[in-house]
Amino acid sequence: MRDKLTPLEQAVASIPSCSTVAVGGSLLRRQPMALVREILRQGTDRLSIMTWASSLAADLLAAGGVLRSWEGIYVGFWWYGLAPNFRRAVQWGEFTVQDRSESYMTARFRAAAMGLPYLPVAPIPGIHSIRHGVQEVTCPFTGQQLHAVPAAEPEVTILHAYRGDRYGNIAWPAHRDSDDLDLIMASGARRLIVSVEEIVPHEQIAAMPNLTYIPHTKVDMICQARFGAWPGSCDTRYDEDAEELKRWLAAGRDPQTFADYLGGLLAGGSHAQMIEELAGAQRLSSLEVSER
Amino acid sequence: MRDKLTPLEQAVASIPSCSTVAVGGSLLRRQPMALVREILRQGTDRLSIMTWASSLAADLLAAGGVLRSWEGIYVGFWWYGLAPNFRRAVQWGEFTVQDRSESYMTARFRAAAMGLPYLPVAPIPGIHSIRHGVQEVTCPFTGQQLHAVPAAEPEVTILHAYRGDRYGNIAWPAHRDSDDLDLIMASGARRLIVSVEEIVPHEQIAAMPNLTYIPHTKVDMICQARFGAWPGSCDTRYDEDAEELKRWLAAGRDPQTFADYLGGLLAGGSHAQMIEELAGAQRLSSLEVSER
Amino acid sequence: MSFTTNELMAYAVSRRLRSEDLVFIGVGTAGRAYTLAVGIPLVASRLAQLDHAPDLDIYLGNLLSPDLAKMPTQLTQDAITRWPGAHAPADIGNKVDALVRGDFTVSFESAAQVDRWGNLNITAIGAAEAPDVRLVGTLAQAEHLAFVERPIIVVDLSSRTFVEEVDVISSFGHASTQGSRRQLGYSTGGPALVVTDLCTFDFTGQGLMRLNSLHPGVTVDQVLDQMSFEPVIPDQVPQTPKPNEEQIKLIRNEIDEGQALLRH
Amino acid sequence: MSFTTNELMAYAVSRRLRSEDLVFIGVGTAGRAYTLAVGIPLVASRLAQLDHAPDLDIYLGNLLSPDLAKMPTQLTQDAITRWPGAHAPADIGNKVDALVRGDFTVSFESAAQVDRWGNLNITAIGAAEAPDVRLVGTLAQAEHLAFVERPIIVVDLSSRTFVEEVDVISSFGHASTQGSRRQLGYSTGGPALVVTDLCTFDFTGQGLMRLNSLHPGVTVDQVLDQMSFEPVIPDQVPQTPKPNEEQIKLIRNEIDEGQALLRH
Repeated sequence: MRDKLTPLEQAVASIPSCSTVAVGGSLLRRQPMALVREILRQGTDRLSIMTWASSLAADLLAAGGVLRSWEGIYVGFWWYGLAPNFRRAVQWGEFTVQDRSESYMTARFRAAAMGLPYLPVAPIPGIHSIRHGVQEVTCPFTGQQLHAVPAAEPEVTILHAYRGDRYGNIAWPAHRDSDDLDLIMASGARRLIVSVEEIVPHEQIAAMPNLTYIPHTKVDMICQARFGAWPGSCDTRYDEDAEELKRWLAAGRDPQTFADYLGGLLAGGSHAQMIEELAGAQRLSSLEVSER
Repeated sequence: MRDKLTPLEQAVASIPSCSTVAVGGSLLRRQPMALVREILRQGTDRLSIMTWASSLAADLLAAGGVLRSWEGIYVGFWWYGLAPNFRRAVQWGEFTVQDRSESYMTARFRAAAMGLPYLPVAPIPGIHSIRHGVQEVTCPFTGQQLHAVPAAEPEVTILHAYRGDRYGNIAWPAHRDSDDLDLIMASGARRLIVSVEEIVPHEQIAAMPNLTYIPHTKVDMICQARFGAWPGSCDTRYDEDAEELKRWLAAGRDPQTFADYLGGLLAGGSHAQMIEELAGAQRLSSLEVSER
Repeated sequence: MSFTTNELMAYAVSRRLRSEDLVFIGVGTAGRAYTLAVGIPLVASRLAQLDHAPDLDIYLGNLLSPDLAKMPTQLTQDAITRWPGAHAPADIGNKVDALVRGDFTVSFESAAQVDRWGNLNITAIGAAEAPDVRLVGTLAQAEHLAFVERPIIVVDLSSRTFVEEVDVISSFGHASTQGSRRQLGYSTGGPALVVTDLCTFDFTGQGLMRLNSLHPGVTVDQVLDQMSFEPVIPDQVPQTPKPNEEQIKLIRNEIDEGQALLRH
Repeated sequence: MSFTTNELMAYAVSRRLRSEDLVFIGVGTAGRAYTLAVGIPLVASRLAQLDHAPDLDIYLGNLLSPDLAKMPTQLTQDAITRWPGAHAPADIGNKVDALVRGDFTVSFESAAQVDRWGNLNITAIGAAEAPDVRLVGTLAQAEHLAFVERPIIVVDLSSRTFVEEVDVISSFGHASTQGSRRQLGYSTGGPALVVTDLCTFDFTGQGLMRLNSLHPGVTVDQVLDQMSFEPVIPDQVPQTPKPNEEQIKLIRNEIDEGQALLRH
């Protein structure tokens, strides 16, 4: 095991412009927002992103104008409505969109995790989202016609997680919300950057190895980022920040207003400093929940 | 949720002769021995079995003369040597053998779990075990040549597990030995019978839903069978019974001697009675280990 | 005893639910959309459990059999995380497999557009690329309409929603200009029922939307006023069955005591 | 300082291990087979960690990075269950994926038969159907020889084991009568090293087993006496490097204090 603890800024600096980045989390939960904000600070540009159900991450990257394409199953704000910046950017044709339904998107990441160039999927004929790079294949045993999707091959995968050791072993709590694809995204990642709420001693990980869902062998860099999913939630740690989301959505009605809002978000200069200021203003403690 | 708690005898009576049965567990751990012994008591015959790394289960079914075929990655007694009855039966040509390597066998069960008729696998050319029903397929994206295996379609799947509620929700301890394929076998099962060490109230399951690895929706019958993997082990519950395994192996040197040994094993008339007798003789308590 | 339209809708759904069903409920958006996507399905499922389908099973998000007797009054992230339930697999791939294998018998669907064949659009209004309005994407709705036995669409009737032909087919109904379900290779499924605030629809053998029942006091003309196409209208259109007093009390006093589910 | 053959074998292996390696170790059978399949690989890996490869990683059974400083003296099921480690995925499919993706750089192999090309047989002696001796099957050894960068075979030299041609090819070496690795479509890998109780072998560019070193005091003739085929023998065969005093002490006093690993 090697020490992979890396400052957030250095980890993000390793993501080249023009690369394809898989972005973890689902809906408002565990979006890697500290990493995404740092991408915007550093001006990494022309990214192609792949997501499961995205919200804040896709919307902020769209607002920053750094997207070349998006592929995924959903971008929206769940309870809170549509994703204002993402929606506008798509309507203005600022980047290309590859819609995928859940089984096809899962198969893309599973193929990568299984070391295969493609996976067959049970076909869903006649829908819009199969127009993007789906091939027909035939089962050699039954003759059944199936669809095939290629393995997802993002150059970089970014996830936010609960806790990990400095070697990059990432563990979940025994009770959690598992409605996402982070595990499979990690398994198939080529280069994996994970931010975590907390760095814990290796002994704590080693005492319960079944809770490690991402092994250090898959992780290239692990970064500490307390409240790294803010203003989204990190289940068992904190709920989403409803007040901040409403500010976000209100600002999102107009591009210039959101640009100002985004400027404010990125001010501070670093994630650590931003969280320190918010914590100082007591804005974060009310969001915290206790682990079971 | 329906009540699926079923007497072991009734569950085994639902397994027809001539059927294909997937048998869970790996090496000496969590082999469904209570179910297997009851199969022999009831005289269910001409079974085709599919296993991961099997030991006691495959050896006992071979000794009972009820096998038509075996497909799997391994049959042996791990630390303790080869499987005497299985080995002799294969040498005598009593049933057919389909050797599989781990990736091909995994793909068979995964295809079933994913609802697909086949899965591609990274090819391992030139080896003996790919002679059995492997087809060539081409990746429609890269042109890469791959192998394909058909989905596993056992009529019945039998597993032994730690604990479950009467609806059939099967949970593992948070710390366990996970070196097996039970989870995937269960996901792809058509008809699933699970014996468990302990029936617990649903509330206990519901408090930690992430620990349920087999949901009640996949389970047809759940049976209570304390020491149901004996003389094998059930990790976090009890170790393998080394003394008994040595008796088994000694008896296995000669078919008639083993027939007598097997008769003794099946005497008692039921699993519950057998375990009661063994427990009365204090033979089981020394094997017990504590859950972490 | 009087009842609200939401209560009638929930009852109309619950009557279609059976004890052996495994029902998928998604995690919809806010306000009225939440009532349609989550509130009515949850109330209907719980009512079915208490009324005639005791073993009915629900899958919500990635949680199987959440305890509906302990339904959180507000679905914050933490309330969802802590909701007791039978099973929450390690990742969502497991649920996707269950869907594709055909384990689910009922699912609930919302959409911005529904057409006469039951095609659904949650992707975009206008062209899919550079559309007039970008919506959310696809999710697993396409899988629902492909692999679930009896998907139920729950939407309010409106001529903007009930359109001649959806702009983008996110999820395939009974037919499209490309052909019928069978011609395209579907073997089963397709939307079974549409429950709206004015009436319910089912589909003909040819896959055309057909008026199935009118809510009390609603006329056929009122329905047609709120649609951009004309559904099949039988000679006799029955009234949507009304919940009885006991069922209404169950909804108000036990199932949705905090009015979180049918508020909007 | 004197050393045992097992210690020499473990040292010979450890010299080939690098700090960046991810090493797969199986869960072999009893007695001598255990020493060869588990004992020597574990001692070699730990020695490499302590000597020159501090970051070396091990995967044993379904446990990543078991803490070798807390090695159980007896590997009962419960000792394995409780062995602290970095990661134990939910099922073994995860390990299979890692294998096929090429994540492992070193693996250890035992076999009943090894031939001049490094083909391995753990399936059966004689015909595969109705054989003279049925062995254990296949396990993941076929995947090791297909996808691992540098598989290391650890077996005792014996003419029954080192045969002209294996009866059953459980795992593919560098060639067979069907053709070479490249002709069959393998892109990389194949056995890198064979460590025995008398000598070590590597393989030529053509994939033929070649004598690589002789253990102290062993002659070429003694080696040939224990083989049913003649390996490639270079003009100069070096002696297998001996462990130094510090390394021997590490093995005896720290790594295998209880003599559980190199007992047989």
